[in-house]
Amino acid sequence: MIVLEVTVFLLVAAAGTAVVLTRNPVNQAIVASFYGLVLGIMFLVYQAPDVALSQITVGAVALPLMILLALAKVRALEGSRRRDDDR
Amino acid sequence: MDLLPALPVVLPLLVAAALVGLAPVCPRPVADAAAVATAAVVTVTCLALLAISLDGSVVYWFGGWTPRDGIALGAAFAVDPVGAALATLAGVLATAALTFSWRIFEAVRTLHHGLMLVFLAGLVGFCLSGDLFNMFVFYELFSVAAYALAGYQTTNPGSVRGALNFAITNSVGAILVLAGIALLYGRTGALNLAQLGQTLAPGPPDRLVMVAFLLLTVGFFVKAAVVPFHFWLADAYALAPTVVGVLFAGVVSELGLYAVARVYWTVFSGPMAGVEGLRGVMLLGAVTTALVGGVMCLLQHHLARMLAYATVSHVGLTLAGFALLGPAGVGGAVLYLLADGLVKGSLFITVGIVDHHLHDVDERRLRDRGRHMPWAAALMVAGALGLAGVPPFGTFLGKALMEEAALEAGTPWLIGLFVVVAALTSAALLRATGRVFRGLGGPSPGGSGGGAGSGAASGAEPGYRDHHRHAHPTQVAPAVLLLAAAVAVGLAPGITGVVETAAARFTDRAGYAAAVLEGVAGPGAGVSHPPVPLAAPAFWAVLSALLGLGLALAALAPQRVPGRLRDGVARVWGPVAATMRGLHDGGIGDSVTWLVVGMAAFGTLLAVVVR
Amino acid sequence: MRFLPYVVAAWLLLVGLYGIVTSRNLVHAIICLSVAQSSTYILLLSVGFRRGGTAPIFLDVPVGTRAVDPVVGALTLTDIVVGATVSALLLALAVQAHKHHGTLDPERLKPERD
Amino acid sequence: MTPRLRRRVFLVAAAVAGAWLLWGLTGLPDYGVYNGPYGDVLNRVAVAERKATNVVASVTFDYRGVDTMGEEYILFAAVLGVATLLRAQRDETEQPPDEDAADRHAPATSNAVRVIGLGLVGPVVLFGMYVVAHGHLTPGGGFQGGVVLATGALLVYLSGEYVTLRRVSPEVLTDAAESVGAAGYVAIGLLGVVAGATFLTNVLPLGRPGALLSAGTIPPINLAVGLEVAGGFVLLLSEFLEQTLVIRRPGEVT
Repeated sequence: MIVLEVTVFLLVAAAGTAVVLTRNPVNQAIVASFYGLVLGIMFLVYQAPDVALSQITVGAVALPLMILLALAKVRALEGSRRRDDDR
Repeated sequence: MDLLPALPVVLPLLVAAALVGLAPVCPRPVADAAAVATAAVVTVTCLALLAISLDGSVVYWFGGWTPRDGIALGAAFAVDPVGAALATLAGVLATAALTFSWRIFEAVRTLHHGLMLVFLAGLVGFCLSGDLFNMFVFYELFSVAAYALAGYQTTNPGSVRGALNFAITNSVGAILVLAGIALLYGRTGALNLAQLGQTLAPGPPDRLVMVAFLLLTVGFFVKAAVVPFHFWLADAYALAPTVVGVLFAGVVSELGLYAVARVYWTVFSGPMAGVEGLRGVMLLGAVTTALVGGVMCLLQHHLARMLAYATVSHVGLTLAGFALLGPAGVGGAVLYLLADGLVKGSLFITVGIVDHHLHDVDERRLRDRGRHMPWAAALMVAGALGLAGVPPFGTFLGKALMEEAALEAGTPWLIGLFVVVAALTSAALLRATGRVFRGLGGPSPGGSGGGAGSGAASGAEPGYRDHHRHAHPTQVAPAVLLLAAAVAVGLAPGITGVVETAAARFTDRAGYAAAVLEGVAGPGAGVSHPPVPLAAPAFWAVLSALLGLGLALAALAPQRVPGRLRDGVARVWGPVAATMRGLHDGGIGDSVTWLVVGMAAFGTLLAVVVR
Repeated sequence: MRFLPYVVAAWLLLVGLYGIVTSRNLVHAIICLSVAQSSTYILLLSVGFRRGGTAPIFLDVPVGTRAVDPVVGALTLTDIVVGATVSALLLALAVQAHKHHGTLDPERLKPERD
Repeated sequence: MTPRLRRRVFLVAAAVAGAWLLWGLTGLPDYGVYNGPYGDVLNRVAVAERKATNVVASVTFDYRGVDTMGEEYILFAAVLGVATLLRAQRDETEQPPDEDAADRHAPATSNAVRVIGLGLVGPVVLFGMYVVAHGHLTPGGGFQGGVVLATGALLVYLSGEYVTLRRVSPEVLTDAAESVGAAGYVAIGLLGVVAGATFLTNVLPLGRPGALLSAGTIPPINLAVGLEVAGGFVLLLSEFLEQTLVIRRPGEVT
């Protein structure tokens, strides 16, 4: 049990660090989704299934999705801006 | 029926949801009226709570979960006069702001009103709550509404940038608060303020207590904009719509200070009672904040930004009162905070009126364009005097009480600080008044010299409905009434005694705990204090107003100042101004870096004084 | 091991702040803020964890079974919602900022001098 | 500050602040030790008092229900903020379709993906409703279920049926769901006041632990929260989506 806990803790620390060090936001959203999942697993280890369920639905799915959508929008804006410049 | 203490939170939330849900079918005038009426009811309810709580704290257990054997099972509102007074301030300012916006602000449907009411509910809940985590929830509630409202003016590019810095820096502050809560919970297994205080009281100020105090204080200081946690403030407050700025400058920063004081007196005053140096650390923060804010205020030409830095500077002033760590200082600080909030609210509305009529808020570009608005000039001058703290404004009495407390505490030099700071902020406002409404001061080299059409780009709020030459009563009346309230606060009969009793109760940890956990709602020990001498404070107040006037005139007509004096001042002021401007030039990264620097410094100082 | 989760929480807080401070992209900064926020989830759940305790759900196990603290669970739930909603709001602001300034780089979003 | 200077200043300050933080954290009880009393008291009495087997749900929606009400309104305010920000922008950026629109089409979704995506919607929605309804018994509740429900709506989009999503969740309807959910929470709280107790007092019949209809106001509150969260998250996601699509294929949406 202890081994499992330590592994999960270190995985969380590593995944969180990876999220910060991934500088490209699109890749970062995907790493963040993985981080959300790892956190969810950690909360299961903590005997907090309610929290784990929230964390997985929000941290691993909804939030990364919102990030990707926001980025898509920014790219679309950039595209239309470039086209305006070309004219 | 048992709802009164919860009503000022529940009602605005319910109305907000209704307004948003009915937005497609609700006509604008109905939404306006509903919002103003709700804010007015909140104000009256808070006032009633204030009156009731003077006879003993009102404790309201949500869900009916009264404590068992001293253990709180649920969350409670614990209403004492200080909390109720601040909640009333929030209600008054919200009512004034919504009235002001009645005819001006074109909302995106009625969503804006919904946000304002949620904002108000958050502020009030934060003031009334007696539970640490519940405070955090209301803190986040009003913060999230504030982030949205700050960036709301989407056609003004600056406001989005300001809102981003505001939201990120304040979210970091909230994270620190929550980390502090987690530490305290890990030690005590409690979230109720009274229970936390009871559990910690017998112990020493050990490392966990120190660090929890550090985290909570720094977190709330971010909201209060104590230097160096203030770098986010100017853009957020100055570029937000007027209707929001009134509440930001009038009450939000103040609540950051309130929270530190509340948590200190209910939770930490037991274990940290013996920490002699704490006062010095807090005073250092107060002095730095007051001076940095004052200097930056004088450096601004954007009227709303000027008010934003006046807020920083007066936060420092108020913190000085709290930092004396005694009931006398707390009483003065609370009274000052109330009156000062009303004055700043009024000034923000005045700036909104100027913006509405002249489509600009830059002092230099506005030179001499306000001649046809004598009432606005009068409001500005009155506000400047209010900031300077001259009688009969409530700021005067508040400052007098703080000065008395400073003398008792053996820190008479604080009086000098008060004089200087009040002079700096009122000088900035008087200078702007002279320039805008009287055409004083030549066209400044930096400005465009009053180009009529150039202004609309920078500060003007979009979405005006009408462009009457004369201000509508719903615009001027709120500003006048807020100033009147600032005067009334100071002149109310028996106010000194009420303030002292309220402060004594606020600082009485055991009394608070008894009221909350055992339901022993007795008024605190009656305070019989000799009357506060007012002659010396009046002298200091008039002195700082005159100093302010002198500074303003010198800035407007530098050629009249004797050459040697001018050169000497320029030699000192130039580098100070350049350094200050340079420091305040950063963005989000700088704000967060300074936050961490401040936390490291504050922690180190705390560690030094505890040993 | 006695303090490992606390250390992890402190580390995530500081790493998240480091990310915000050095960020050259607002969206990146916002995700870093959510990493910093996640440190509080860990901290809260850690202080309420009891070795050998079950989840505080007494459907299959009788009341009185050794269980972890339910309060921190409730607090963390609130915390997660707060974190997610603040992130959503910040993302909307970032999109706006990009629209007005044509960039997501905080370095190029500095306030103008007065 | 220049980025380089800022980074250095930050690293030094963070080292100091981090040291204080760690120093304070070691003042906590060892990891795995919980001394109470709050959680232990609730674990002991909550099931008997509230007839809800999930004590976390009792804490969230009853003992500390006022926190959760605040939390729902935090979501409410954030959704409102996103809506005001992005709707204002949408009005500005919406432009008539032009000749460039052709190369801005979203990549077409293959029929297989479409069928799988749409086929998943039913189970996901069902699961979401299950999670909402059983919040007082098992892990889950209004928040988690609400997010699952919102994800179901999103699946419709991912299968390329964006126009369908607009039909499934028009703005007015999701706005209404969100508001009704938020107001519903407060209204349920007022039940307690009407019954003569304080706000948010659980005055409905409590029933028997383990039954679907038990725990008094906890399931109705869960329902209100589920409604609000589902509406709120659909709104959040579609506000972000909307803009992408408005810009990507202006002809089809307006």
